[in-house]
Amino acid sequence: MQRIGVFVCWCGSNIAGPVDVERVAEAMKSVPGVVHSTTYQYMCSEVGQSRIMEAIKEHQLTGVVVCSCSPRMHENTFRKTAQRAGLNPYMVEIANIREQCSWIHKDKEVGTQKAIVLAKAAVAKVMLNTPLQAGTSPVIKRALVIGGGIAGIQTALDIADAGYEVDIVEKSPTIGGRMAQLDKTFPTLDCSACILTPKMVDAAQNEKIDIISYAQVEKVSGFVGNFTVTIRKKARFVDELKCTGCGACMEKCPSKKGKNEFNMGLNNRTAIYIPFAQAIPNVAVIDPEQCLKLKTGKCGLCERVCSAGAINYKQEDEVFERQYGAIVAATGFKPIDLDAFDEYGYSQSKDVVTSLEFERIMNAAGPTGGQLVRPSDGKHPHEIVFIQCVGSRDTSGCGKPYCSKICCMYTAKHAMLVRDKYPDVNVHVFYIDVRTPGKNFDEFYRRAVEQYGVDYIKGMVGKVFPEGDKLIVQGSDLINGKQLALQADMVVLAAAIEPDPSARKLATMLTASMDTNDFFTEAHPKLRPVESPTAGVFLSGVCQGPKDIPETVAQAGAAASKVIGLLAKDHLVTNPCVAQSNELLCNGCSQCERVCPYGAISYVEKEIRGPGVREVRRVAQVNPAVCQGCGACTVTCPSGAMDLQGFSNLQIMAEVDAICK
Amino acid sequence: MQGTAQLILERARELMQSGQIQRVLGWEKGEFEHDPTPAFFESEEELQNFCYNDYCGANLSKYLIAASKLEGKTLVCIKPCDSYSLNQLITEHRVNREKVFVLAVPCPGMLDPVKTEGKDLSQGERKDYLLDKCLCCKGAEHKIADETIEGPSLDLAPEDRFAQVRELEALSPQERFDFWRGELSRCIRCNACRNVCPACSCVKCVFDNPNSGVSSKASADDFEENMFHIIRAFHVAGRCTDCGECSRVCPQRIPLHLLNRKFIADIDELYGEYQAGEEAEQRSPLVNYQTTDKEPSDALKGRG
Amino acid sequence: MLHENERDLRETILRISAVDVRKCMKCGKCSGSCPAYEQMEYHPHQFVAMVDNGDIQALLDSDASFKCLTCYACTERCPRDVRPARLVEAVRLLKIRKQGQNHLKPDAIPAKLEAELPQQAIVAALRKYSK
Amino acid sequence: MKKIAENRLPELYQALSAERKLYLPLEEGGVVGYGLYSPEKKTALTAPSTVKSPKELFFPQVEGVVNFQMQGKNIDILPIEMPKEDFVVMGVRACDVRSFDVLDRVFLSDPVDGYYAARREHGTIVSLACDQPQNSCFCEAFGIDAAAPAGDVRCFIREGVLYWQALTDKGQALTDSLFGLLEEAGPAGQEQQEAFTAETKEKLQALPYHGLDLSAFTPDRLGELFHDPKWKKLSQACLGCGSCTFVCPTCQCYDVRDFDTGHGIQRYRCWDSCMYSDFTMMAHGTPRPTQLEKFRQRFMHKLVYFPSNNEGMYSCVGCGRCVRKCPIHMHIVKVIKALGGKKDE
Amino acid sequence: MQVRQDWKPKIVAFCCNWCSYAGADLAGSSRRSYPADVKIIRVPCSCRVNPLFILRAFQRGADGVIICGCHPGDCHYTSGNYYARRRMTLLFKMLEYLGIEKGRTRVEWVSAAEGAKFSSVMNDFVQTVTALGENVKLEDLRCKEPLN
Repeated sequence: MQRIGVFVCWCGSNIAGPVDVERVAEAMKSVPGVVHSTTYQYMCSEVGQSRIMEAIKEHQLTGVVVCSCSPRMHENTFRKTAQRAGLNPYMVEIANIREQCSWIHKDKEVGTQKAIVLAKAAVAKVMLNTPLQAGTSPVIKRALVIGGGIAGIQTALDIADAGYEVDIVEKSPTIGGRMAQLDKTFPTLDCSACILTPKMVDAAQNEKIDIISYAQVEKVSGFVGNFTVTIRKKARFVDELKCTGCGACMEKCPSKKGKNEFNMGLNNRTAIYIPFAQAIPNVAVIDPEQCLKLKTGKCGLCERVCSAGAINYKQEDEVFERQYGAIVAATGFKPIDLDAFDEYGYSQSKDVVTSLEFERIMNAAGPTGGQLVRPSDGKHPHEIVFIQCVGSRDTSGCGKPYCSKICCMYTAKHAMLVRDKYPDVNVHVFYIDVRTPGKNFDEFYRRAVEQYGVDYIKGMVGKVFPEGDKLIVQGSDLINGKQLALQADMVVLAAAIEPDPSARKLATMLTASMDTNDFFTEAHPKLRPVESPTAGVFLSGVCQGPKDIPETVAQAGAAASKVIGLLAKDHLVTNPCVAQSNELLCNGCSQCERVCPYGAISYVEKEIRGPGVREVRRVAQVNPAVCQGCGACTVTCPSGAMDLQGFSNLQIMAEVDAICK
Repeated sequence: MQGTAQLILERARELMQSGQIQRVLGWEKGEFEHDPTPAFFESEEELQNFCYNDYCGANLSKYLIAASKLEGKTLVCIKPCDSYSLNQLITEHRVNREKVFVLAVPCPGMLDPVKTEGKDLSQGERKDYLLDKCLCCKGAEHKIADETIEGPSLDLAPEDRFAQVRELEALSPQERFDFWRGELSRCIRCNACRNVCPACSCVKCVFDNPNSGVSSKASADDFEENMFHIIRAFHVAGRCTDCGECSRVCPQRIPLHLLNRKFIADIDELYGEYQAGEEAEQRSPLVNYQTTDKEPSDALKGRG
Repeated sequence: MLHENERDLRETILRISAVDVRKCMKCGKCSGSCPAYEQMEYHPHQFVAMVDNGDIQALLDSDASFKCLTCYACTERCPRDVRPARLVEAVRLLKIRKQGQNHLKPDAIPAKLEAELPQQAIVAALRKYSK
Repeated sequence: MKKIAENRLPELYQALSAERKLYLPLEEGGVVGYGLYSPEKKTALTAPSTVKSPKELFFPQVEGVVNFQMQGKNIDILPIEMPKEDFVVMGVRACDVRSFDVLDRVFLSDPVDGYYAARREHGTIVSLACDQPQNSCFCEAFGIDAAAPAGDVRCFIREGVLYWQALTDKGQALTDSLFGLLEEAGPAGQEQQEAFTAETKEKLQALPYHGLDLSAFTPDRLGELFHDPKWKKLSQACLGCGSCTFVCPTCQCYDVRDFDTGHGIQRYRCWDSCMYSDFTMMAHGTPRPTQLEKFRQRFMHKLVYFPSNNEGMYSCVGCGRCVRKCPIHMHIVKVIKALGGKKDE
Repeated sequence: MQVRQDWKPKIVAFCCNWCSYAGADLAGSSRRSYPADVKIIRVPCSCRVNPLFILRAFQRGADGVIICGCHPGDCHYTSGNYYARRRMTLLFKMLEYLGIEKGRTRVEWVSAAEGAKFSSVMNDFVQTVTALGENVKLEDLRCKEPLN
């Protein structure tokens, strides 16, 4: 039988003014289960708390109800008070008779009556409370960063800098990501490679960082602090430890028809290749689709020229497991496919390129050696038209409904760079809106217009079609009320960006949620923007939403700091108010698993023993370290097997009963 | 029907002989034509009592929960409408697909012994004697099958299964209240609706569990009658395949399916057409959401 | 504030066309795509804006709606699924539904006939320009 | 013997219900059940059967036993008054009349069930002979004469006339209270009765279950029947619902439950079914863990245990309700035939 | 029906801990009053509210039940209120179908900053329920206060 003590706080005159606290305390004395009921001016004060502690000891209380301010204010205070007196902290309930009563009801009789009802409801609940223990779970002090672009690199560097080990899993043969492909960066126009490659080198040289390139995450199990991840490292057919990156193999390789991914397929590469000069790891990789030796068994030239003896045609995929305390998704983006936008002639003319292709064309290490020439005939262009919002802000179903955010700025950058290097080239930009919210962004855009004479045209292009060796760009100029038909030598499309397709699969493995555009969702859009709702999973870079480099780096650092905060703990203290499955009642139907936003529920085949029962059943298990206690599962469960500790079905119904009495 | 039964039987015998299946779940001959009983047949000898006739309306899929725990495979005779329930049970992991050999059997519409009692069936149309659930037949297609027995199917344009729901919705609140009070007050809480329901597969029902806080063995008053049926319908909402067994077995002939169909109609209207059991591994609308879902206040707008 | 008559006309156009003009983000792609741009007094994007503004009478007074080729390029290309061609069509319908307002009268056909004009075009034109 | 024209029955109902409550078969929602008479109700006196038996009028499905009133920390015990209202049940068929013999053996033997006893005392049973037995009927197997039911008053209807004959003092008292409404039937009544009996007998003999043999169910074969392997097959399709139990006129098991009203406790009893998973649930579990044991219990009780303790009286009256209502058509007749056949082997 | 002159409705308000309960606190601290007939039960999230609780409240004598949660998109648990929205929509429509007055149940989204909204929602709800009068369609007579 429970022995409940009720402590009614005056809160000075805050409560005692509009509520007759003595009458409340008196009324509670006749409630079954209540063995002690008293009042005090300030329950939360030192003296008030010690009165509670004394009463717990003197009356051997098993539960405490404090009638006071909102539990959001002092629930923790009184829980600690109870704990100091040797009572389980979860045997405390608060009746909110200030915010919900004394502060809103002026009539003393009304306020007093309501306070009594609220106190009775709290007693009814605490009668059914059970002592709860906050559990702990150990934290493995190692982080995994998935994706080796600038987001992943920055996150890894920051985590390593704090002294924790971190692995980067990158699916391509080198880290660097999209930023490595860029020529210059806005709004400062510093060279992308110049600022990125030192970071890549830092990451490679940092002994806390292990770069696992040409690899993919295959499976994730476990939970915050204790993930087990299966990683598949694809066969490179080159021994990473032996290869010196000298490039002799590339010179001799007879198969030269592979599309150069780094240059967006604008030129070709050999079957054995190093993606680019500053690749990290600077190790060759054989493309098995192109390699004659692997395809036909005949060739082996690279093996012969490799003085390090690094070539190994028999290499196989390597699959291994590692343990991590935290996982960061930094899977980045890609430009969308332009199949649905054929009006822009992308498939009809080589001289219609995407902005990312244009980056490569402008880049000194690119396919044209940095010379601005038309891909079709290598001629110098005189008229270039840029088209913005290609597939962005598109709700017709062909493109993406969101703004890709970076296009306005990089288009201004491209326009400016062209005009700067080739003043003879006329540059036109079709835009819907120019969006430049960012430090020095609008100044940058205005500079393109005012200083560099870029022709910004408010309107969209309806179609682009080749005519002779020119491209006709037909679009509207809304400001001048004209339909234009420009003759252009090149057209550059600011294609929308979308999350990398690998993210969807990863989200499933991580039980991390995604929005309808396949961007990872945050735990809270404002307050927890770098955490996924799944505990222990963090978000870095464009995988969470479109952003530019400074934003990405900032978010990468923020994600790192969240990871560091997690790894700094030896144990995680878990909230004991979590869901619990009664295995005797569980049907194993998986409905609860489907609504759990945290992936806290898993299923096991288990021998169930109960009165008259002994059989193997599929039953739900809640991982208390992962569950956040929302209770979505409890309502989904028709048999009532799933219940929430601290807010159990019976507790809530007891409150309902007490209130409605 | 005779022919179909023969085809089923032959196939079942073959599969049993070849050891591919351990037992057959079908219907056993009764005393009369109209009273076959669902039964497991463990041997060829037992199969002599197998029958498949016009009165095999019972949905066998729920028995597979028990059969999943037995050694070896069970061949089950599944009519088109039963196949939805089976898919749903597989989705919910209540039936182990590996343990089941689904023999899809054709259904010409099943007869209601109450309607045929004392009648000369050669008089009137077959439609007049069909089980109510067959009048809203979901079609001749099986949604799950390992093997299909061909045979005659129901040649009847199905009635609009929501017509009665709409009729009720058109009444005034007091008329609706009176209608349901009249119907539910006949409930004797025999639990036949619950126990036959393939979606009501809980190892222990909340209403049987003294620790649930809501258990009750008999409906002591109007409230408990309402409570039982509202909660039962809610618990199967999004999972109910509209197999119609609840109303078929109700000894008091309470149109319980009209509760389930209300949920189905609302789900279809608010969250998009959804047929539970259409295929395995579907996500029920109650464990799903769209950020653009209608607000309750908007969904409830309209007549008082 | 729109005049009552203007509001009615606007509602009529919106009802006939079933177009949500508020979806337009004023990018101009419709007019950028329009092959009849030069012939039309008002261009597709203006149809959207003018309907939104309730400026229907001007559209009705203009022959722009008859210059539209109904090629649906605007509708096809619109990134916001606004379907300007349906507005043009709605304006046209509103015009020709009025008594005696047929744009193409049967009597006028013989004069317009050319040897190479396919029969179908005449039928189509009658359908499009007349009640 | 008295008589009244069938078309004057409303007058009879009015008269019967004037002084006391009258229960008789009513039709509601397409089904027939015993209900409280009032003129606007749709009576169905001649319906062949009711879904539930008249048992519930003497042993209701839910019945308060005692109340506890809580005031603060005080608890008051408020006993529930015994039923003391007179009532008449009309239209009870022979099988259902017999069911009261069975129930009496349970509830009126020591310790006497006060609630049941009070209702028996205050209730008068007016029976009605069968003229249209159903295919599912088999009362004959229990020696019941469908044409001549027992009860306080016995009625039969033939050629548009209801004949009324008091069989007990209570019945006579009721008859006397209807002074003026009933006419003397005279010797014609006797003739009509004989004709009626002959007709019914003929119909009974044509029933499919005519000649159902119960001779295998004897106390000495308890062990043999209990261990019969056929139970497994018979029970395997059973859904474990209570429809057979709740329509049965002789099932008498109940559960006692407490309901917390928020102001106290209402203790009540309600029908229970041995088919239910929580029947006789105890701390260690249930003594009949699977449906096989539960199923067997129901039929062994009706056919073996009860007669063993009650001079051979079966606790089944052959009303056929379970035969009609079992969702899976597994019922007592199938059980009797399956197990009863054994003695010849 | 016995109508008491001084009849006041009993209202149960389920409030999620993160938004609506905080909104109620704000209503309190900004002294925005609402009738004392409203009594709040704190739940972690609107998705914790089981239809059983709502029926239970009516059984025990409540005349109206209101569920308050975070605005869609703002759920502390990301998706809880979306599930609650579907469940409650369907449940309320079912109650309406059974002839229960639909004004007795309501869902409102109240953020932690909307103290004023909390108070006005409660005022409005109490008014609506008061106009509907006592809940008789879903009452359990056994739970009525003993009249002695």
